[in-house]
Amino acid sequence: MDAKELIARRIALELKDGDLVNLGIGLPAMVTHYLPPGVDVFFQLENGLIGLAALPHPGLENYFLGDAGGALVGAVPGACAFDSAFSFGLIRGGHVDLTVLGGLEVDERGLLANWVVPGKMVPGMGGAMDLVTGCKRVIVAMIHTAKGKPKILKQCTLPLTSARRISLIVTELAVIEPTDEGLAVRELAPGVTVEQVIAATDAKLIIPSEIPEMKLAA
Amino acid sequence: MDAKELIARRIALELKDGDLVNLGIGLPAMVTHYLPPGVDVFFQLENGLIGLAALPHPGLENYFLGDAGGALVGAVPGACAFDSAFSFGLIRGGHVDLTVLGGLEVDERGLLANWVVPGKMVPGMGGAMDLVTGCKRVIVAMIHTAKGKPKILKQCTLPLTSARRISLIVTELAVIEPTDEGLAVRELAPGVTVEQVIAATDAKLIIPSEIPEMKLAA
Amino acid sequence: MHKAIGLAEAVEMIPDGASLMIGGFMGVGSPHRLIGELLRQGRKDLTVIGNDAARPGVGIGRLVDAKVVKRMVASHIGTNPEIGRQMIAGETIVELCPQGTLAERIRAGGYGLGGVLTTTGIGTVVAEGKRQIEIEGKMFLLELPLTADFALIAAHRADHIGNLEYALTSRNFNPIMAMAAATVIAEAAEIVPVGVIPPDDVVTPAVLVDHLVEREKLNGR
Amino acid sequence: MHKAIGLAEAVEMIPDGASLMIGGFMGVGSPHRLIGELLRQGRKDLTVIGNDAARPGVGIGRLVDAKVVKRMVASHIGTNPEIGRQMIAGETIVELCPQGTLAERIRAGGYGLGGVLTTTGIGTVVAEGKRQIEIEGKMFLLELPLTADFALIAAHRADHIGNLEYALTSRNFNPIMAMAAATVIAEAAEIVPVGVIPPDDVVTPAVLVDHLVEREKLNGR
Repeated sequence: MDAKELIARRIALELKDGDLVNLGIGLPAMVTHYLPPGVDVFFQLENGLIGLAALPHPGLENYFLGDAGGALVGAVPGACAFDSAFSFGLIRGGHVDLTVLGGLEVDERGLLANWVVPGKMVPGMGGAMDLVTGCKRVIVAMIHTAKGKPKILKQCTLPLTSARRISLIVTELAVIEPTDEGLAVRELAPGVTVEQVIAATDAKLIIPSEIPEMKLAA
Repeated sequence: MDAKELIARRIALELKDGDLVNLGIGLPAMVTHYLPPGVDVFFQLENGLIGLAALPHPGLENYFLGDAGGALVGAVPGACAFDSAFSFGLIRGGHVDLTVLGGLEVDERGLLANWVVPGKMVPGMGGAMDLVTGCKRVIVAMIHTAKGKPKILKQCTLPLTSARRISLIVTELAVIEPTDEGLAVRELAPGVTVEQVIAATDAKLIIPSEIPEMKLAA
Repeated sequence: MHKAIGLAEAVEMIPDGASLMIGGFMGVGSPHRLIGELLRQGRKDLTVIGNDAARPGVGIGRLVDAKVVKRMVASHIGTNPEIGRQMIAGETIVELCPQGTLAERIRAGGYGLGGVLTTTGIGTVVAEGKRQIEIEGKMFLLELPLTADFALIAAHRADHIGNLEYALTSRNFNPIMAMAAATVIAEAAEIVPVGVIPPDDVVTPAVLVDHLVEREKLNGR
Repeated sequence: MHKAIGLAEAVEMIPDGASLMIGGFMGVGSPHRLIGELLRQGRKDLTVIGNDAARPGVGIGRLVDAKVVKRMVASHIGTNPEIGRQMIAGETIVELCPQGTLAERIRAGGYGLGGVLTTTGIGTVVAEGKRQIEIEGKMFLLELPLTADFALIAAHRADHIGNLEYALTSRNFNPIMAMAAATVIAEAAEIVPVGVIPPDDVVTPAVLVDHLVEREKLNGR
């Protein structure tokens, strides 16, 4: 199982029946493949839909139905379409139960930076600032390090996405929960030691005496 | 022709083809009967419709279609339904070309009081404050006096509806326009003298040397 | 995602003293069955946020008739002399709010906004005791968001998972209230299978509806 | 109430240097014919308010390709490397705005509100130089309304007087832009007689649409 699949399988367990969920593009979107049986969730597209579905067949696209990346997609029966103001009313009003987003950096306060690398990459924040500030729970899905360098830091060096603390970090090494006291290691990936997590992290970690192995969706 | 009909016939001439118009209940609503030929306007109901129409026949009512007074009404082909936030977005955003409202008092500054008589009548402002503050033009349709007492005063004694100056007052005696300099008499009703208007008014009036007779819709 | 609930059971969730947003405009688009059941169960001391007090015997007016409205936030009560009497007698507290401001305050509550900046009410009694904020040389009144314990809303059609569609002027305050309350209970004139209401016609998405009241029995079926 | 206008004539109303709100999200729901005609007529120095710069060759991206966007207000430009290049080279000014804030700012412009009070952006670079207002113990960022000279919007269906209906995710910014610009020009994939679009399906009422672009000729008809 590759690192991204492991992360997606772990996060899939965080989705509860009936949840309204917003997934970022890339790794976060992989979570849809591992939904446990009996868990029916609504996927929101911030560009104006609840009820995202994959296309059943190429050639059946509709040019009026795209995802936030501009790819043409499908919709489930019972979907609902709306404008951008309503879509972000859902997000900012706390009606979205969970968002899963990628991360460039997370720091000891649980603050996320994921929208800009000044001088290099200026994509814009899109809906990220709204999602991190407004959703009930925010999970960051990311590879633990980038080119060998830790992405979990004492303090973010990149511009923050929000002043709001995220709920959970899931990497291929561990599940880490930001708390009032700092970053607590909650689960370890199969075969990973706590020393490996500490070595790959630049932030102080709270290490409970017993850390369970990461559970994964089938 | 009775006083109210005269007022309604005069105001009907203020409606322009394509206008979005909001009429208050009672005298203002009578304006619909005197629309000049070739003038197609959209009537807004602030409770959520553009395209109000009279019912063609009793017995054809729909319980999901009422006016702002709760009476069941009809709709024209090309009508549009919406929620209360959108309805007042139209009003407050300046998208309504004209509102016609009743008045209790208007003063020399052109300020209107029409929503409450403290201690006696506390109906609430409903949409009146929004309409007077937000519509492009505001016409007050009212009988010139109440039980012989002037309603056009130096200063309103009743609580104001808005700090915004209204556009025009139409009574059974005259058409009066509030201006930076004060209340200017623009037209006199057929057979009415300027002295009669002055006698029935408690505010200072600007009297041009020539005042045309009030035009009326057929 | 089982949302269907009996009418009695739905109303049993609402305690005395609860704050309720109730949809409708002069009774058009009000949740008449839920209102009737509130009365049948004798609920009292209610705070009601709604556009108006309708008329005696109609919509929110039925709650007023029964003297169970302790406090009302509305834009208009003039069509219901009974609430005027209760207000003057000190039995009920009425907070009057311009209709557009009422709509935006409810929306702000549901959209996570800090307030509404409006020119409506400036220079009138509505502005008394409220903050005014100057923005680019113009004064705006700061009106605060509204939320409630429950929203009781009425739809024209609901599907089995709770997507809601409204008809004509019965939409009014219902969709914004569905965003602004901790618990949303909806009744619908008609209930249809999922997929019958096209996505573009759904105004209130199912995720906002906590409980959908079972349909009324008709002709014994 | 004659609103039909030829495509060329519609775009001739728009001067160089105009500010344009342009609907669409990554090109889905953008007014592709109006964008093409802006290019054909060589309009330049435009201020564009829109969600994103799409991709080269797509939607607003075509205006970027032609280097006619002097200033852009958007939430996201990362999918279009060309606007990134123009920004870094100082050829274009880009103002980035969180997507929800962008939507609310446009709505506020069209609804006559003084601004938007939001928590989004607080504690980030977005808050720099902006007023923050404390309301009931919580801080909110004051974001200012947006308006424009023209809104160029795309509908799925229009009727003969200009009522507009949208399909699926092509609705996005179009309806709020139709409220926020001095002149609104709409194109539609399909045009139908009055009455074909039911009142509950009309999202943008005809009164907001100043000009409706004539349909495209198809198979010579």
